[in-house]
Amino acid sequence: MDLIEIFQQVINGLSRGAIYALIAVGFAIIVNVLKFSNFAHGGVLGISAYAGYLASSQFNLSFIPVVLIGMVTGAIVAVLVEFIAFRWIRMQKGQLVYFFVTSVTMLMLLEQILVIRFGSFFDTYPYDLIKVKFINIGELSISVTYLISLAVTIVAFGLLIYVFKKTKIGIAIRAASNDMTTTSLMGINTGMVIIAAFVVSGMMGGISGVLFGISTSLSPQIGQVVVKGFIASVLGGLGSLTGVAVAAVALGLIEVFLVSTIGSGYSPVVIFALMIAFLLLRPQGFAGVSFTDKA
Amino acid sequence: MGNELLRVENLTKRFGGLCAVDCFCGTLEANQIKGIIGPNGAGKTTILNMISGVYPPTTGQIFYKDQDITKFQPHKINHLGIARTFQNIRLFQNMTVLETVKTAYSWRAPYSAIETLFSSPRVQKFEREIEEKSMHFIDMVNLKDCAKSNAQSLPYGLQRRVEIARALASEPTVLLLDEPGAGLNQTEVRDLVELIRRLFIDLSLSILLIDHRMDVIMQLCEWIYVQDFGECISQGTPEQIQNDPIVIKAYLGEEINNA
Amino acid sequence: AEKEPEVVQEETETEDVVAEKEPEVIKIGNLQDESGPMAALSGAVTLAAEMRIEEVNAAGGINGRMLELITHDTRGDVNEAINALTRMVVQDDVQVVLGPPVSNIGIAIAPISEELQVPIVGLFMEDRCTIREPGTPWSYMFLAQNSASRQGESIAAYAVQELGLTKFATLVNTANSYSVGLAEPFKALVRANGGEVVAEETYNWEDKDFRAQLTNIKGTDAEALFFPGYPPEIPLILAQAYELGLDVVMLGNNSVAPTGFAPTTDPAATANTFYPYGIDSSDPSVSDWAAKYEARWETKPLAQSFSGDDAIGIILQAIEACGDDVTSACITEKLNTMGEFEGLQGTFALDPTTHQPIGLPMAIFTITDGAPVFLEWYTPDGPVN
Amino acid sequence: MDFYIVVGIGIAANSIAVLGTFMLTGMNGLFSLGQAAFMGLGAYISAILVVNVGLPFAVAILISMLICSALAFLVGLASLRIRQDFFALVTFGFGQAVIAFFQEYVSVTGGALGFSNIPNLTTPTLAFVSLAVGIFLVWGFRRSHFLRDSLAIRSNELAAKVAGINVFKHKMIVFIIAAALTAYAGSLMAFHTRYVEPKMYGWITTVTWIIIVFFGGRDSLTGTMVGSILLLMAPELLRFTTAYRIILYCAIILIIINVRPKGLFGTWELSIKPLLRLFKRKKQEVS
Amino acid sequence: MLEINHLHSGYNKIKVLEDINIQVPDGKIVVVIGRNGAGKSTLLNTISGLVKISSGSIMLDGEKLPPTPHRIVARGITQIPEGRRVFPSLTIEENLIMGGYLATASEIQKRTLEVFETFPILKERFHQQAGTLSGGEQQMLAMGRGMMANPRILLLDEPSLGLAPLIFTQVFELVQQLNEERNMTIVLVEQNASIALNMADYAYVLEDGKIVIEGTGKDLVVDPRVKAAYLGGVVEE
Ligand SMILES: Nc1ncnc2c1ncn2[C@@H]1O[C@H](COP(=O)(O)OP(=O)(O)OP(=O)(O)O)[C@@H](O)[C@H]1O
Ligand SMILES: Nc1ncnc2c1ncn2[C@@H]1O[C@H](COP(=O)(O)OP(=O)(O)OP(=O)(O)O)[C@@H](O)[C@H]1O
Ligand SMILES: [Mg+2]
Ligand SMILES: [Mg+2]
Repeated sequence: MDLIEIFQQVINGLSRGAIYALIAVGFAIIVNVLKFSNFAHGGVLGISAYAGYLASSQFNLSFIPVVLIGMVTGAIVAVLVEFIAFRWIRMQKGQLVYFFVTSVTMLMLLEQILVIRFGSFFDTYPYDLIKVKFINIGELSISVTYLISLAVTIVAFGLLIYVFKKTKIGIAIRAASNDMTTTSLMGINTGMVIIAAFVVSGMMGGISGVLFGISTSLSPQIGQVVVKGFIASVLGGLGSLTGVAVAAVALGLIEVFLVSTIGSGYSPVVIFALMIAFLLLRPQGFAGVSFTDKA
Repeated sequence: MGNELLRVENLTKRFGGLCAVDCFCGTLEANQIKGIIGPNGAGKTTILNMISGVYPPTTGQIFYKDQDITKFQPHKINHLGIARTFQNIRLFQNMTVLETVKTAYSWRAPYSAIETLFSSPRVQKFEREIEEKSMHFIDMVNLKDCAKSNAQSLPYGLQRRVEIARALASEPTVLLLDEPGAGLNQTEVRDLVELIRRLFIDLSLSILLIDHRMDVIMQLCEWIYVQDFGECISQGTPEQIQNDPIVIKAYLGEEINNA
Repeated sequence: AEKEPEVVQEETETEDVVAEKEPEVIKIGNLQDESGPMAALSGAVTLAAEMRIEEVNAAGGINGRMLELITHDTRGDVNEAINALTRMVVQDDVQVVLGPPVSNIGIAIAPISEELQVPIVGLFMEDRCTIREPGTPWSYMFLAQNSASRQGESIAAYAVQELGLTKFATLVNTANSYSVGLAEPFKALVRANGGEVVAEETYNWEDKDFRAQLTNIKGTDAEALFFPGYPPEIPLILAQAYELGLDVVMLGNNSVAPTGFAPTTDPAATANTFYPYGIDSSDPSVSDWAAKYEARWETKPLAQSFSGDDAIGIILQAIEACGDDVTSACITEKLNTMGEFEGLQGTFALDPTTHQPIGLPMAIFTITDGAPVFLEWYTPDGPVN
Repeated sequence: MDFYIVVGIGIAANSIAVLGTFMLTGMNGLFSLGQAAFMGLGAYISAILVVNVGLPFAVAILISMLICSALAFLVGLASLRIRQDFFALVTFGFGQAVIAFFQEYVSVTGGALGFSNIPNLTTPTLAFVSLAVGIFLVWGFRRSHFLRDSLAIRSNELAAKVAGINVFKHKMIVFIIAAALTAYAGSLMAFHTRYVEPKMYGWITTVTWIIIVFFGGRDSLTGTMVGSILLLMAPELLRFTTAYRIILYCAIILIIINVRPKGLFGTWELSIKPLLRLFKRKKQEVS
Repeated sequence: MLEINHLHSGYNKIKVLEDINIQVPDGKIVVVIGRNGAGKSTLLNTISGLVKISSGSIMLDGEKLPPTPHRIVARGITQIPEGRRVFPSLTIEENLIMGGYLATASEIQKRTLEVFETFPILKERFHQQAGTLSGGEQQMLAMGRGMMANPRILLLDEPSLGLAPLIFTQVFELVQQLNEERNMTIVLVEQNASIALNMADYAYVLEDGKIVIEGTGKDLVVDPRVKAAYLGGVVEE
């Protein structure tokens, strides 16, 4: 491999990582806040991706409105998911694990809705939605959608970290994740707070859906990419969005590295081995914050 | 000393920059009740946590019957004969009091997982056996009426007693109690003191006790360690402690002592 | 482009309406992936079959009997496919089954068809679906289009012989039996013709980012890239190769046709692309059929629509030949001795030792300015005239 | 063969895998997202041993169960000591790795094209008796202290440790039993469908089992088994709704879990005692 | 004025409170004592809206209280719950902000300083996660968090739980101070009956979900029934 090729692969890895990070953050919001892996996020992502597709192909909207439509759709779908799959269980004080179960069911359901509406075939965003698709620097090529993803990720991170650390509503969301009852004793409307969390996560899901859709193609199974978010959010460590982002980018780089060296075939085996090694060495995840339950 | 059960040497625990326990040394002899007192955050619970294996100490060693148990896992320490209760009650969800107490017997089961799969008769025999024993301890802490009710929906004061029953069911030699008196009124505290004394005599236990209720500590303990900011600032008999000006200043305050 | 094969005219077949002896309908099973990942391809087959059956029924049915298509979903899952097939035969009493364009299901149901003794005509392109062991076919399994190996070999032969290429790279979805099934014969033929496979890259089912593999290929001296796969991946591979400046001949499979030059890909990205296809879409009879299909279903036909029409056509021809004796046994026998069949893909017969079409060439296409251009009919042995 | 029996065999075999998930995820709250990989391993190993090596069916099943137990032990060693969500991740990675292995080791497994020509050895009797035995085994397990330990660990791991329960060992035992059960189910399935392919064993398959367990009731063996039969049959029963059947299937699950957040059966367990009592009382009434 | 009339409440099928009548005049300290399981916490939880009223009513200034906890808080009733219930993964600072959720930013700042003055240990540990605090420190935080709301009516459920003697006295001084300086109405549930009754304007004794004795604090301290059951009977020594 010559140097150019290595550089190109690094760019490829970072690009992949950028998209993963975007997906992972939306996923991790609910993980961190409500303490369960919300696989329905994949469904939110999928529906928004198709909404953006319809907006761009049927109504010829341009990039920014399409992204906005994706965000709004994401938020709406996420809130709907909350209503359908989580609200009742929460009100009846069901166990956390049920959220996981209903969320996966929701993912399947949303996926099937897409299968019925769009067939299992695939669609692509109009070619000219983004005028410049990629940039060449010398022999290197960088995809513009990935650059946008990277930028959006960074901005979203800044915003989210600010919201969760500094604003009352952000802290309230985290408080609710600890103890709903006590949170309501603080005068906080927990129902609204949870919805707020889903709105934020849904918006992130919407953006990632549209960007992922633009940079690839759409199929009803698009939402399954949420497993990358799952991997990154666990590896990232609980309670840290930064850790999640780092983990997502690392995952992208490692995948590309493995594909370019040993090929895609056995790379899940190596990733499995790396995962174990990493967790044994750093049980607190990338972020390093570990919340110990005091006895 | 011949009948020394538990000995800790230079036990230290740091959390980041905070030194929660600094070089604590102490012993517990067979058939003895000792207490640890000290202001909030002085490191009392942390000492219990280290003895029971919940936290590994930063430095220092713990000996039980002259065996170094510093690095042992909590369940191993329990098997050796050291049981504890929690300051922040930790009961199991959706379990009755009886079932909660029974968990302490699990590790004594004489059969393996394979046998249970094939419903070996020993399984039910053992179950009946421990049911009887568990009821005995539940009775001891006066919870017989609640044996079949959900442990977590009991009132706070009774939940503490479930914790004690569970610890007793481990049939320990050493019992570590973390604030058993919290949330009890004066009458109930009196009952508690009697209960602990009875346990102490009937089961010939050695007890290490943490509490902020001076009536509990002073009536029960032969010897008291006083912790402040992680350091052991004083130790002695109840009389000595009650009159130690350092302790009065750091912990007891004038009024309480005079009352 | 020349007009090569003739297309069957359905209307003429169903002229002879027999007096109604027993108006019992003939049930044809349709085993398809309706809700799984291959639903689009399976759906195309179903649509083609339904359209054909509507027409036949409108014209009075076969030998005076109406036809009914009984569709059951496999969800792309083998166990469900077996359940569904059993259900069709045992409960719904179908005499013949139209199979899915999914090889894994085909391989799985081959022994079951033997047990149930029901003929299945399908689009499962893997040899193992129809060939039990070399020389012996599965008695009840029939393929209605060129096999994967024939398709792979045809494009390989074309690339070697017509384009004069010698150094190849492959990009294969190792999770996809179809992709794997095309790649192996491709590589074998290339090597047999003195060519070289200089890079063998792979990807997995969910992959949508092929830059790592393409960058690797760029680092070799490959002159052409063969990338057999399912439709969703194809525009991505083309676009990403273009982005990375991978300037080689791109060789596809029959999934390229309805997708690769979609208006969503930069025309520049599709230049220098060649792919085999079952039909010559520029042929008027084919394009007429395509227009009819589009008018009926409001969607463009896929490769599977054309071959699906042929598959149902073969079934109907066999049923017709059975006359009053529409039973599994008779249909199987007629399929075995079918003789010539005129379909959208051309005129072909089924080889009794393989149960696959014989003498069916592949249409080689290229893409010019984003539009498909028919080049010539080709077989692994060379061009057809 | 009778259609219902064909479907029934599949349900019985899959229900055995659900039993494994019931122990692991239902009772113990351990989310293995790679459980289907054990089914795959059981299926492939036993099939290869019978078809390629020529071992007897029973021996092949036994070997595949042993190998799966050993693998579960290794995976558990690496993942059961650390935080719970890591277990989900590591098992997920394990599942992906196993599938990759099936896909890539073409010379033995047949790769993406799958492994075929497996003889039809799973008779209806074998399948149904196996399920009955499986239920009996798990039932026995639940009548011992293991049920209590599971609940205790699930709700407060630290308190369970301090009460003397060897949490790691407990989880390991459960994980190994679940893996062995699932492997057995895989063998039965393989010799029923007579064809195996890597795709069958992805995380979605695992998740369907998890859904079944929670649908029926994680705290009720009866519920899980009833749920298992209902939900595994549902796709067949809902066939008349054609394309909408998966949507309906999901909707049913969501409705049930919303309305009964402890699962269909909650903690209710079928037991013979009340039946016996009923019987006795009747006798008395008669006499 | 908070009035509780003929209140019945409980959990699902379990009835806990029966026919409770309590009056809490503005600016007064009302104490509720009773054994473990008498229903004291249930009473406070019913006022806060956590436990559903099955019959009877709770009126604030002659108006019925809203049905949801957060709206009750908005009416000026804050509970400091039993067993601390701090938010374990939030820092001390964030816990306090949550306490003052309905207040403005500047008020939060002001009150935070007040809390720090009262409990200096909390200031030292500003950024420590509340879950890792010691039991007593958590209790102080819970107290501080309640102060942040600066409510009209403060419901205290065993505020002395797990506090060292020095802090213990301090907390009761604080309660009195809040009552006197801010004219805060206090409903106090406490096991240390003697101290509680001594500062009470009015007190109720709860037994098995029913009020069995009521009267001014001074009356109850000397009531022999109360003495026997709650004050340890004959004082030893
Ligand atoms: N996991 C932890 N991380 C950080 N700090 C901790 C942790 N556990 C305890 N601490 C700190 O260590 C100190 C000692 O805590 P400990 O619980 O031992 O106090 P204590 O003497 O039991 O007090 P109390 O009487 O209030 O229960 C406290 O200041 C506490 O904040
Ligand atoms: N969540 C619950 N579900 C069912 N019953 C409950 C629940 N919480 C409390 N109870 C029952 O209500 C009764 C009153 O309990 P409560 O907690 O109000 O007592 P308390 O007076 O506060 O006791 P303590 O002094 O121990 O705190 C008890 O019998 C208890 O078992
Ligand atoms: Mg403590
Ligand atoms: Mg209480």
